[in-house]
Amino acid sequence: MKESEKERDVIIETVSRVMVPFIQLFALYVIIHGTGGPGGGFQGGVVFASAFILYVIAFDLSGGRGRFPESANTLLSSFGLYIYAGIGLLSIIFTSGAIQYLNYGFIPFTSHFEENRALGMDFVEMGIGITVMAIIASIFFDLAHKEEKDGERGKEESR
Amino acid sequence: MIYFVEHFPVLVVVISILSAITILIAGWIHRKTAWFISMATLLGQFIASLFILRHVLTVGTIRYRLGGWVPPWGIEYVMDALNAYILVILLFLALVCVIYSKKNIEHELPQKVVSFYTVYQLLITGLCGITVTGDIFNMYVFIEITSLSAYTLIASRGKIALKASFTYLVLGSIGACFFLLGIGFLYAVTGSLNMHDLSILLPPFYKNRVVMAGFAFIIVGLSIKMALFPLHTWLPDAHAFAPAEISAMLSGIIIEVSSYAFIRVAFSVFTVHFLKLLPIFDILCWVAGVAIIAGSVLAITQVNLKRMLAYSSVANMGYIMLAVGLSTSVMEAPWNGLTPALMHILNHALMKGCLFLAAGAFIYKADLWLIKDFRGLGKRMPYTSAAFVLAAISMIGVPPSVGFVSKLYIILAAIEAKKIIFVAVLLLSSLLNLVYFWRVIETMYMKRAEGGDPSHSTLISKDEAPFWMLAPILTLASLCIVMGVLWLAKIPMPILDQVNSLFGLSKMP
Amino acid sequence: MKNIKVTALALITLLCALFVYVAEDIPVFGDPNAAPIKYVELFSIDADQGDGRLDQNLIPQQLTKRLLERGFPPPTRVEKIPGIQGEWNAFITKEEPHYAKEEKYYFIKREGNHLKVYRYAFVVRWIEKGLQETAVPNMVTYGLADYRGYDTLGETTVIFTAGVSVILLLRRRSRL
Amino acid sequence: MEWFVAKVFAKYNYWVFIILMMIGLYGIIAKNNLIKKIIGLNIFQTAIFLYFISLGAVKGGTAPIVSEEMIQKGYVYVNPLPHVLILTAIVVSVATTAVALSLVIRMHHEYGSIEESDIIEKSKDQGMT
Repeated sequence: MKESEKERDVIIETVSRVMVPFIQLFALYVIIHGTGGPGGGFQGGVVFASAFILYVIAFDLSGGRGRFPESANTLLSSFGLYIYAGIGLLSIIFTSGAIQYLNYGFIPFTSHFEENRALGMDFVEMGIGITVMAIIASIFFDLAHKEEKDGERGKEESR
Repeated sequence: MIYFVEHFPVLVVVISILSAITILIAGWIHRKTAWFISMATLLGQFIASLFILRHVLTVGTIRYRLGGWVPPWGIEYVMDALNAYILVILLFLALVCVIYSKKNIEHELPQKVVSFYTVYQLLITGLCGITVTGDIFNMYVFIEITSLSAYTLIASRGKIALKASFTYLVLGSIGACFFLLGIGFLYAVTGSLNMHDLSILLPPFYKNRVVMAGFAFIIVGLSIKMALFPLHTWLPDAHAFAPAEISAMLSGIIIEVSSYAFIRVAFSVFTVHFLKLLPIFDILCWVAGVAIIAGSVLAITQVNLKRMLAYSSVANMGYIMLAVGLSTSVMEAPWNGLTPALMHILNHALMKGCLFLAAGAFIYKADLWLIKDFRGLGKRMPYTSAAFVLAAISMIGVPPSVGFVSKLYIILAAIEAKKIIFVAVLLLSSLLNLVYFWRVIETMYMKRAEGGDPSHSTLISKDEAPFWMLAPILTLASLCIVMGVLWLAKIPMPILDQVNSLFGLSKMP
Repeated sequence: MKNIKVTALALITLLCALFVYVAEDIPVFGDPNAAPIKYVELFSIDADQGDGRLDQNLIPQQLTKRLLERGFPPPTRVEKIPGIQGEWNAFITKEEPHYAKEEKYYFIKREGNHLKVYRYAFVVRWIEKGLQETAVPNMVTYGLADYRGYDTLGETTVIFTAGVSVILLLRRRSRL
Repeated sequence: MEWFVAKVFAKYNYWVFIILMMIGLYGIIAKNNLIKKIIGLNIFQTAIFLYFISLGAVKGGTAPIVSEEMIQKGYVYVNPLPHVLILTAIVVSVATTAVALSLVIRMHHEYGSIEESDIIEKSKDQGMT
């Protein structure tokens, strides 16, 4: 088996094992903090996916795939886009057609108009984050799937 | 107060996105659902587009502000007669192709049905997005959605299609980047991205070099996307080796929507005054003339039917661009302005759609790619062959087919513009059309089946394509004649007149 | 192979020539009054036509006429910029539910004998009013997700398309 | 010297953008290796991003994040719009690269090579069918 032949490096494995949760936490921070400071859904999503990529590089592909199975991947990548497109649609539905698409202010999350806008944007950023995370991870897994050398090309994707 | 119909332009795009996601999830549960969802969505979209067209013609232009922001601050969707007309054509052909694809995709890509329909639905999303938008950067985003899904769908059959798709990807990305750079140049001068806003801000800057360069980059970028002659190199392979319905969509819709984007940028952003300032459209006429001749001549040299049709598409893009090039100098109704160009966009979609779907049916049934293998096909697949012949004579331009009508209108426009050379070009191209289509028809009907023994020809058993493939082909073939009669009776003309008066191309104030 | 290199170099030379030709008119980067960030000039009219009227916050008729000719919305109100002589802001009305009914749109400035009319870039409103209107302090986020939210829906769709494309092209033995 | 500073140095972003774009274009057209072509494409796209971001620059401008403190001090912000546009364009670029790489991987399985001339050579006889 290729995986047993692969040289195991204790330092890299230990460091990445420690790093992965922190990277994911940081990614969540970037997504949630996207409205208040530097950050946003796309950036956070890519950082989150990079945690999977680090895991795959340090350990092996099948292990990484095991942590993020195909079904969850498909579901999450669709779910993020559902949130985005659905939030936009809600403003038409709640006002029964009087207000345009993507007008978050009229979705009654809270009683305050501007707060609604901000909350709508938060949800949208989260949607983008989820989709981007799932898709970048999925692209990486697919590109890295066949041979070991394909993995190198996959790395470019994580930029 | 917003009419509910005014939500339709955005709903057409959003429902398409939601449907693509739903196909992915539902397909994960059961594979058969993919086709039904795609078909139902496209049917809904098509009906919605008809409502939009009726609303635009009766009530007037729809201006839809996304997120409630008034245009220069936010994104705006503008539906006028031009958009609505293109949207109806696009969704009609998409619907026909998806009906056709039921059997064909099960046959060609049995393992990939779900992701195929997801990407197909995303392709429709991108095309609808390009068509309805009124914001130039938004158009870029949707052009990219269209292109990405088109690259994938072309490559889906593997083998040589991969190479074709890669060439298309590289050229298409360069084209899109040029388009983006052009937007950047316009933005640097005006600080705006809305098309209407740009059109009123630009006039003092018409002599500015940045604006001229921006125009050039946008035009070159879109010319790559629509395969205008010297930039057509990606087209033949991409058309030839894609699945049949994707070939039909590519030839009938994707390059036409790019030419729509060209018309939109040239007339809505830069207006007729800018176009008359420089000899842009004279150059365009000459390029288009060369494209017509070169496309037709190259089509004659092909041995592969789909490649031949692909080169014929190059020639037909030449027709459309020639008609666009003549549009500013022709004012006499009924062939004034953009009428011949828009007419040929519809006609070409019908004819090429029918031809590519028929070619796909030959491949589906008998794996026939080369023209020389078509012996006896007229007896073996009589309905498909008949439809093919109907579309082929329409391409040649036999009255009262659609090809005849649009060629007639372009010739009349060329005569009025006093550019007699293009009349000769069109007549020569009709002759070349006759040559390369006659070769196919002759092989199908006149030559005996292999073996050469006349008694064998009677033994060929009828082996017709399945109903779900035959119905779209026959629909398109009959529309080739029906639309020709309708054009001659001038029934759809009010739409085109409205477009012309919108861009200041008709005599009427 | 050599042919391709020659073609590439020829194309590059051509494009370089075009870019050098354009360089003359490219606005200098970093200018705080450039068209994308501040305003774009529309036209200029004679100052004696309406200078006095502008100081009394009235709109000269010629100004409105010229603006309507060009297809711009008519100004409804003029306001002197406090503390500066000879500069005015003009406002237009707009129909946006829940927001202020009028918006700063034109900028008028006296230069010698002429009144120069500018239009504010749309970013000006984003920068000045974004925080009040959306309750989000990050300009890029509210630009991305609210004012131009539809582009971002397209962007998310693009990345989704790429993901499904890679599945279609590479993944084998999948249920998709 | 005056001319040099006014014409060339004041717009050095523009010249860097042109140089990058030309490097990218050369890579796309002249390189035989498909991966190098993709890298050329990325450089090409990056050049355009550089141009857009330069458009958004304002002398002495700070990051476009509003706060009460900054309003009181009267800060100038850089133009946020190019950032918004380029964030979108970067995503597009990533997506294009992903599709291109997967095409190259498929071609590598199919033809055993990622050199364009090899692939053309090997696919010659397939062109007819």
